Amino acid sequence: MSTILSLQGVNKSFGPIDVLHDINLDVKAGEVLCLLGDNGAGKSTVIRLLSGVHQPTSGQMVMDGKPVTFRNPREAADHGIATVHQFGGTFPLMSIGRSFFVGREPTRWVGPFRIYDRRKANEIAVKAVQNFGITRIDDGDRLVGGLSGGERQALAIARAVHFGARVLILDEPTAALGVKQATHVLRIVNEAKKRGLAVIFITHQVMHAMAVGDHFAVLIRGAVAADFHKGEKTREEITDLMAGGASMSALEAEIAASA
Amino acid sequence: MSTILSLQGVNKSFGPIDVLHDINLDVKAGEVLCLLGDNGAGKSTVIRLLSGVHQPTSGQMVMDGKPVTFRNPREAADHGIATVHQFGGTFPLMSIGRSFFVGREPTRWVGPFRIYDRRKANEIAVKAVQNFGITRIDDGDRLVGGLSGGERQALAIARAVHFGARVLILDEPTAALGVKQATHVLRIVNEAKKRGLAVIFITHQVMHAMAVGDHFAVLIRGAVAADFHKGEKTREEITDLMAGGASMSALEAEIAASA
Amino acid sequence: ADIAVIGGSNDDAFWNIIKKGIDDATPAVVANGGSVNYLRLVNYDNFAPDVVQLIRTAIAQEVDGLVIPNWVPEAEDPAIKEAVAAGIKVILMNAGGAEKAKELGAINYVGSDEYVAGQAGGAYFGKAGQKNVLCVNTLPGAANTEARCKGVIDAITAAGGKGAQLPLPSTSFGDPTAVAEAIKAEMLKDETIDGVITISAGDADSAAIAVAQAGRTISLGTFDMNQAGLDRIKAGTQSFAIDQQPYLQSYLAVSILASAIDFGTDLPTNPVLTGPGIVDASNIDATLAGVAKGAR
Amino acid sequence: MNRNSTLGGLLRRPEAGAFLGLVAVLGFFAIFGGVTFLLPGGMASWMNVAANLGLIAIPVGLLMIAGELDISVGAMVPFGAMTVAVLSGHYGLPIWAGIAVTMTFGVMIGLINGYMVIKSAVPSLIVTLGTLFAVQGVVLGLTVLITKSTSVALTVTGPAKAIFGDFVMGGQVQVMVLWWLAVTAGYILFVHFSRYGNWIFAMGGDKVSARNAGIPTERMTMLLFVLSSTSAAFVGMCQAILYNSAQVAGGQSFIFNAIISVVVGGVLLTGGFGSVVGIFFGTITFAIVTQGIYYTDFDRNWSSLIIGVLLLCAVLMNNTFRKMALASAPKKVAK
Amino acid sequence: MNRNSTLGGLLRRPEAGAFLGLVAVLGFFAIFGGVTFLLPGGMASWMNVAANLGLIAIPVGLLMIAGELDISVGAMVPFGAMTVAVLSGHYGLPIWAGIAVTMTFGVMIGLINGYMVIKSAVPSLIVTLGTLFAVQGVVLGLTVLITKSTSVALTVTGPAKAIFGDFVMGGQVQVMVLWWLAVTAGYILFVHFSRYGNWIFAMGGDKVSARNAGIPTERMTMLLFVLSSTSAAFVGMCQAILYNSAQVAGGQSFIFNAIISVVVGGVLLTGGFGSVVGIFFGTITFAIVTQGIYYTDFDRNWSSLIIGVLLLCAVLMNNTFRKMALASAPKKVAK
Ligand SMILES: Nc1ncnc2c1ncn2[C@@H]1O[C@H](COP(=O)(O)OP(=O)(O)OP(=O)(O)O)[C@@H](O)[C@H]1O
Ligand SMILES: Nc1ncnc2c1ncn2[C@@H]1O[C@H](COP(=O)(O)OP(=O)(O)OP(=O)(O)O)[C@@H](O)[C@H]1O
Ligand SMILES: [Mg+2]
Ligand SMILES: [Mg+2]
Repeated sequence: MSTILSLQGVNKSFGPIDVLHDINLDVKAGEVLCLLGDNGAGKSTVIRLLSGVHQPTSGQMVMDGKPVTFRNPREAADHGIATVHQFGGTFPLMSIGRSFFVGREPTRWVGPFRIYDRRKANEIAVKAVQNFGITRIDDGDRLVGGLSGGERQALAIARAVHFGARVLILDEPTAALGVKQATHVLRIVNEAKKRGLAVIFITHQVMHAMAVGDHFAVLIRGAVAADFHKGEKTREEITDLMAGGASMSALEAEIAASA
Repeated sequence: MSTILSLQGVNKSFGPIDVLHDINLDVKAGEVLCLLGDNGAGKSTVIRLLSGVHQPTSGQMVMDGKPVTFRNPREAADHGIATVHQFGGTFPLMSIGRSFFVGREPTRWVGPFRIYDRRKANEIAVKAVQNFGITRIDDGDRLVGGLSGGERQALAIARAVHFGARVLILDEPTAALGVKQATHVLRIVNEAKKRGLAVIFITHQVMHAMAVGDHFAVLIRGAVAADFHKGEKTREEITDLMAGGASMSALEAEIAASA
Repeated sequence: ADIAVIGGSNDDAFWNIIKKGIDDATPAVVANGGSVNYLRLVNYDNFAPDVVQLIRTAIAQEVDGLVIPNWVPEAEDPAIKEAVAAGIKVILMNAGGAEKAKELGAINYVGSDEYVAGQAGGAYFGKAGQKNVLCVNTLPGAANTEARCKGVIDAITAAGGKGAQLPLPSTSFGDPTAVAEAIKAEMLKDETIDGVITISAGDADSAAIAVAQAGRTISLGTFDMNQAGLDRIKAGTQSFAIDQQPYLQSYLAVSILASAIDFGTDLPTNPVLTGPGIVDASNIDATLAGVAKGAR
Repeated sequence: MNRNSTLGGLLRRPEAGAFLGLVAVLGFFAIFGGVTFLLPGGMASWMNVAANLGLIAIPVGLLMIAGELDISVGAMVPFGAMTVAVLSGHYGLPIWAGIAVTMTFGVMIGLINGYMVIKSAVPSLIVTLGTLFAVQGVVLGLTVLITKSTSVALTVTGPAKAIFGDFVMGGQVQVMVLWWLAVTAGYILFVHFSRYGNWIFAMGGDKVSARNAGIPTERMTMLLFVLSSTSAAFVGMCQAILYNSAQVAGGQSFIFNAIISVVVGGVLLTGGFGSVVGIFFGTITFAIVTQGIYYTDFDRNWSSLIIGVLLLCAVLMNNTFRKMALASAPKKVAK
Repeated sequence: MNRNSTLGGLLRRPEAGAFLGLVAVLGFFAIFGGVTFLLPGGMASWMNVAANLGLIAIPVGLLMIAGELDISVGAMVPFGAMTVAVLSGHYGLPIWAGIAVTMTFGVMIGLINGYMVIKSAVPSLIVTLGTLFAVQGVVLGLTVLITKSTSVALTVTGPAKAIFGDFVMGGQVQVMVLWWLAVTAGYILFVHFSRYGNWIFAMGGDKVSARNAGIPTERMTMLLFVLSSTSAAFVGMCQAILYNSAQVAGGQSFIFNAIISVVVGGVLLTGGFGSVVGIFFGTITFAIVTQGIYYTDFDRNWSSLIIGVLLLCAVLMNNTFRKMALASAPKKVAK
């Protein structure tokens, strides 16, 4: 599979705080890269570099073999990178159709005016969300605030997939979701992978990571501590790495025993 | 073990929307009750009734054998019910000491004035948090906004335990936490249980639920669909129930296969 | 002599003509080694306290002489007495009167009287045959504007007509359309209104539009004047403006005070009255010439 | 798909409460003010006031929807009036030159506001409070310096007068009303039918997410500040042309009046929710409340009280209806 | 434990920026205004202004910390002045009765404000805008009805005069300054040393969480509104006693002046952060800026401009320092 996007020796500091050190990562088409790591390890910061929210302090981002810089989220989006950020991303007081197309509204000509095409937006948005299995949503005029957490997440992901993304980035999409909704999201990830997208998937749940991941990168304190493929490590090893290198199996055993 | 608190035939509606139907639940000292269920099943609503945020539309809450009504969160707290709500609960721009004691500030007499005892508050707060294993926190004047998600969660739980709670309620405390931090919280839950508290624990992660739960109640669309004890059901059965009765094993298998 | 002059708000046209008088009198004071400091209210919002504050500021600056309008006697008198007690020579200007000056120990009063000015306006309407006059007050509650309207109403009543005040709420202050529409509405409602007078020159610009649209002959007058109002008088669409000749007030007050301090002069004319003067079609051209120089 | 065809759907629109408030005050004054109030002459009276206010309230409302505030409009009205009066009245430049320069300055001050809000993290209320004072100071200082007066006359004739400052339709209605209606239609297109409107709502809903979604939030913020300050300068300019004169003082009442109109019009102070039509209704409501008094027999000294009470009622009613309407829809906000 | 002993710690306090702003304007006017400005007479001049404003700014600032706003204070000042003047001046009641009734009304209007804010979901800016107009209307209407005038004289002698409206310390300093200093000390105790202060910050940080934590948020909100309206009525009352007269108009400038002082004092407009000492410094800064001009040789016509620019500078500086200070501390907000 071909590498679409890669980070080469990327560093990122916020003022005096060094958050990322010498990150090297390859993202391949049709593959799910799971980014794992402790709270504060720097996962979301990697995502923000890839999606143009921040720029690397040093180092290089390469897309299709050519160096690229994204000065803002729009440029990243124009390169086919679609991101569902950890928090937010939907607008509670906006309609489903408008929220789906925010920043990329469909328009049509009415006389001399290019107007927002509400019907088209609603239709596409509803269809995109239903394609992901959320068939309860049938009215594009409903407010996003009225959707459940899982439905919102599906909306955000459907949006990312819809805009012809080549790279789909999901930052902890399953954190607040119920079992069914989370499984839903995992299915979506698989679906996207099958369509040939490169997916970057962040989670704190080993089971979710193992369910969809082809390739795993573990961040510990801002550096890539491990980079391996499916089947190369056991669940226990991965869990220990996710916990920042601590031996979790002992802890888990202790808890299970004491309970 | 003795039943501390129980819900008897409780219903709750918000205007025209019925959210809870005929809930019967017992919470026992020294036991962890896991409240499971899909997004929107009504878990947080049960919690809000128990902690005095809302009042039941009908039905009875019984504490130590006597019927009780909590007109506001303060009354519930006075009955020894400490709650860590799903979102919020800490104040980013306040110091650790002040945030820990919010609503129950320690005071001392200085001449004719009862003043807030900052040193004492900080000392107690720092000690309480450190007792839960977060030893990095040593300055009670630091702002809560500077803590990581896991540290905040620990602060909120330590607070609840500290105030002599007899019933500790945790609404999705592990959702945004890393593996290590989540394990930490699970250890805290066990610790609280050992001290004889009754714990109500909400989670979407089967592993977390099974690691600490003694007793499980599953809500489906606002009603108690299952109520069983540790060891009475398999992980697969619990997962299916958590997903609102759908058969998840098939789905999971499908995902694993397609990946 | 170091002289402080206390005056009204910066954006009040009247007090900028006062400034012209001060500026013209200043060179003579400076030539004799003195200075003139013009202390002005920022706005009329917290009126009495702010004025007293300015008096105290002047005392703190240890000036030799103080020119001060006695707008709110109850509030200002103690502070003025204090200034006098501190050895500062005081002239009351613009508001106060000779009696008050004597009472406070001020050496003179230069100015006119708002109530008397209002009476002059009311009498003008009366003589011209108006029977029902509306006095538009965009700053209701302020002592000076209330006195103006009271004078108008009293004089027109004495002349056999009637008058009423139209107090406008603060939501319309500074919005000429809201002012114009309010006046228009009153005239629609009461068909007998045949005279309108406004408490400031700016409001007259709004009133002129309202009057023009009333569809009947209505005589318009105003307190104070601006270029647009004078143009209307010249064109015949406004009857008159009541002028208290502010230029004279400050020019004379500063000159008299400086001379008293520096040379010990004592002017026997007391009070020195500068108004009310009525500007109408009969004297418009001379007035316009003065306006061009910023003194009217 | 058919949210708008049900009663509940209609009530859920941001302008629903505003419309009911409008109907209520219309009824109130129709009863206490008599019919004059609804005849052409009476209607013109509140239409004129609404037009002056509405031209400013709509961009102020859009800023509020986008999560910002602009109170410097209170200084921009006299600024616009004075600039054109000094240039074309005092200096005698051609009126079109005066108009062009006035509008250019309006744009520039909007850019300054927007730039400062974007670059500093200071809330826009405070930034524009600073510009409010600064612009007031500049207007006063320069006017006195140049004209030795605080009131400048201006006589405009010909097409400029007809376009910007005259009466139309039987001489009762300011030409400003036509501007207002046209501009409101333009704003409706812009906000509710163009893609840019969507961006404004998204910015007010969650500025970070909006930026992450690729919306040029900074440029939009600048644009909105330019709209508000230019509109205020425009209103001032038209007033100077209409009344043949400009004063240094005044205009501050536009600040609160615009905010009231916007909020009565159903815009959320916290941003992300509202509509141009709502602001339009809110402005008319406000104009009727303030002007209607003159058609009643109430003692004029009570007008502030009546305005205060009516506004409270309108807002409370507006709110009650919105809550009632929303109660019938799920509104869980999971974040 | 020793956050306050380091420079970074000091700079991180809410009042740090306000203090630096104060030093800057003091320096500015010491240079351009000369020494008179710092001599007792000059100091009294801005201390008096600061005292009047500060008594109102602190409760307004506490409301802002708690996430609310009260702009009805602009009407409460003339309300307080007029009530005592009508009762004890016009009707000739004993002055203590006049004072008691005035304060009681102040409390009642605060309760009304608080009640409406709690019971309706309407933002407090709008609710208090309504009461602003309503109280203005009541004051004007009743005063004219009762006294047939808009300016009422009041002569107070004896202890009431000495306590509420006299000059102390050589006749330059209003007794109000002592009130202000005492009340500020009280507020510092209340906000920073009592448990209730903690509640105010918690309410501004997250009202729902605060309520869930057992804080009686509704009672606290009522209390704060009562404090602000009563303080404003108190200031008006003292002014009437001091100046022997009360006017119907005026007081509105207190609205913006108080908000400016509070924000210059480092309180976050969004709530949850600030300090009484900061507001204290902010008030003095504002008073110096507005009074200092009179001690300089600047043309008075430019005073608004100077005030605007100085305020912008103070706020920007304040902000820059806060950001610099916070940059040295981790500030990830995980929520
Ligand atoms: N804008 C910023 N300024 C300063 N520090 C920042 C900024 N953004 C992130 N950080 C810091 O960088 C570190 C990594 O943050 P990041 O959000 O990438 O962690 P994460 O791996 O996504 O954690 P989580 O699992 O909790 O989401 C944290 O210590 C955080 O405080
Ligand atoms: N105040 C309210 N008014 C109206 N409906 C409400 C209110 N609070 C909750 N609901 C509704 O009640 C239902 C249950 O909500 P609740 O928050 O209890 O779910 P939950 O089980 O905690 O879900 P999650 O796992 O996503 O946290 C939802 O459909 C929600 O929309
Ligand atoms: Mg993250
Ligand atoms: Mg929940």
